[in-house]
Amino acid sequence: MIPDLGKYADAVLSSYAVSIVLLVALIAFSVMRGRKVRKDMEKVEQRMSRNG
Amino acid sequence: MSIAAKANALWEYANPRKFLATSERVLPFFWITSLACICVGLIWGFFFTPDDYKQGSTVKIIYLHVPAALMAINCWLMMLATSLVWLVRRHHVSALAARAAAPIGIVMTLIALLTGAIWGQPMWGTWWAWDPRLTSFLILFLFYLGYVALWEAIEDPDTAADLTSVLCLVGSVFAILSRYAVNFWNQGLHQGASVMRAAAVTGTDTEEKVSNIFFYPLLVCIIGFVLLFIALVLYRTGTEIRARRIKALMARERVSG
Amino acid sequence: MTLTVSDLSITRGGIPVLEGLSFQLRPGKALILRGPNGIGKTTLLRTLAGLQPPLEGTIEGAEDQIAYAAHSDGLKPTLTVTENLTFWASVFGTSGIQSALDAFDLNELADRHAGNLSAGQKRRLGLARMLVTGRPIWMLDEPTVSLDKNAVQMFADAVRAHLAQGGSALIATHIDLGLDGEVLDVGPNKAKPKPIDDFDGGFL
Amino acid sequence: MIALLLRDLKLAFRAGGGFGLGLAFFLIVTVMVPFAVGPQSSLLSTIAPGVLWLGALLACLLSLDRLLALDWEDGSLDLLATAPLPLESVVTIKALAHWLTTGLPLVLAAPFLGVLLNLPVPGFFWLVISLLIGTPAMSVIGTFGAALTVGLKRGGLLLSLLVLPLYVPTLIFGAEVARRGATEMEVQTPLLMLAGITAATIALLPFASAAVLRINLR
Repeated sequence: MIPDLGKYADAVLSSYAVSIVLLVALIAFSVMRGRKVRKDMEKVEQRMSRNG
Repeated sequence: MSIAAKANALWEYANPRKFLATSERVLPFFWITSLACICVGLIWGFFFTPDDYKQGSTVKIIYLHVPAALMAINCWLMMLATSLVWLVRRHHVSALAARAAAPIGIVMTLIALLTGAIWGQPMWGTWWAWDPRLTSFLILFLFYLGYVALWEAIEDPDTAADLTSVLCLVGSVFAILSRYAVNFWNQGLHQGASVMRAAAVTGTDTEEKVSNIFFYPLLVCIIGFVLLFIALVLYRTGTEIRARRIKALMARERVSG
Repeated sequence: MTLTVSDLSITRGGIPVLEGLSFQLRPGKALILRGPNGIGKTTLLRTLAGLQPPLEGTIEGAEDQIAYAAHSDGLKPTLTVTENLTFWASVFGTSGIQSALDAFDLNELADRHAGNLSAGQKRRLGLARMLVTGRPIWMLDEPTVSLDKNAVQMFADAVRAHLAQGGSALIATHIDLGLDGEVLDVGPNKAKPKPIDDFDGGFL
Repeated sequence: MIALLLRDLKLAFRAGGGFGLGLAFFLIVTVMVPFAVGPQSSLLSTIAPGVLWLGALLACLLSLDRLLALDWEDGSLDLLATAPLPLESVVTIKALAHWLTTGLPLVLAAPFLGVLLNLPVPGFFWLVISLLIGTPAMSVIGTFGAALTVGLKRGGLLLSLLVLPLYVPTLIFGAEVARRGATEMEVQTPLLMLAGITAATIALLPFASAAVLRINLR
């Protein structure tokens, strides 16, 4: 499955792991904050329209 | 449509409501194509390219390192452009886009630095060398940190947008100065940015080329990173717009209540 | 020089606070701003002084006419009374601080450090600072805070003297100073929020 | 304009003005270095130009948060901003006063501290020259940073974070001049670059500082 990376396997695999973890973390963080802010905005908007 | 009319139509997206509606529509496309490109590019590069005769299998790191480095710089350029638009035309979406982009730039810079260090260990025999290119990225990283910290520190959103925009302009000039200073200070180990050079693409430059076999998957990865960057900026700008709206609504509630 | 404000709207932190404000301030008159805390009196003074741009409306006759004093008095405690005044006089390109020293009865204190003055004396020095700028329109933000009854009286006298010489003053304060002029209650000019489904309005 | 300069100098020299603090910091940092790296004189003389440059830079940084904050707190800046004096001149004068009270004393003290660190004899001249040319840029850049953070309550740390990356080119070229001078190498190129950066920042950065200050005064 994994191609023979020779003596540099550690370097290659760890750089892929680090990069993918960072990218996934960035996306996950963005989406989580996005969802939360979207929900908060709807809440505030509803409260505002109820109170005039 | 004439060019002027097209340009006018472009400014329409500075309307937050229109921006949100449009970005909502196009975002799925960007998410899917970007992830597809990155997956294809990385799998192609990882599984189906040979090892370099000099660098061995570490050559596979360029599929992450080069796109991340490109985006790290282009992200700053985008922030510079949107900061200018904010200072000149006062479109809030523009300032918020710059704010949304900065953390992406931080992550891209970090990926470029980390993969560079991991690659440098077997190649140069050291994790870190004060090579001009590496040093410049480290300085760029510091600029990003300062920029984000300034956004976080200021409460009034318009003041924050103004001050960070000026900082982005001044910072750009000093970043370029630092690049020259660092080049002068240490001539460096890093190979030139050979990827985008025409000679590398046509394969005539045998000295420092990234040959075609590595170039095509790399190109796919770069396209994927660009698309991912666009998707993230659109999505995060939307988040910033909503956060800004919450702030405005709350402030208004306080004033009227 | 008459200060004319017409249909002025101002913002604080991006939120409109006062709207449709119109008034005139003639030489020799005082205008007292009154209104609850947080209504935007300070913002109004800063806008008139040119420190921040108005949202809408026009301000005429303000250019280079205004001396603005915020809550704090802008004095350096390690400089003497004379040094403090001489500095502001030369920044504003006026000559002679003697008349200011005379007007506010500061001659005896001239060589004292500003840090050693009592609160009332400091306030007088702060007003003397307004005088040496040579600007006719004084804008004072809560000038009587931390003053006792006597000092308030002295302050009112000082402003009255300024008005008598053809100057004018715009004062945000809660207490009655017995000055010749009008009272502007800024409460009714409070901005009404725009309808909340107006998305862009929320951004202004 | 001269009045503002004289007032700032007076304020700095009177009690509590903070004059000499930067100088004392410079001295202490320099004295601490041998404790950290060891007393070998050959090592010390190699790193002396860089250490002295870094010490001067940090001493400069230390006094930046007082540069505009005091005038901001007591409302002097409000009145200055409405004065006939353009704000660009105000920030330039402020930077000049900072340089005269912090930068210049550092330049004059550097040779004495160079003795402590075994700086090679030919290095003294170029150390003083490079600091003399480089410190004005540090004051001007620092004024920009101070103007950016003037309204903030916890501005001190942020100020360092913002200003230090902007100091990089000056530090690189300045320390390079001092280092090359110490080893009797050609210094012309970095010296010209250093002078160029200083000239350009003095000419252009006050406009940015004034713009930023205006935004903060709003």
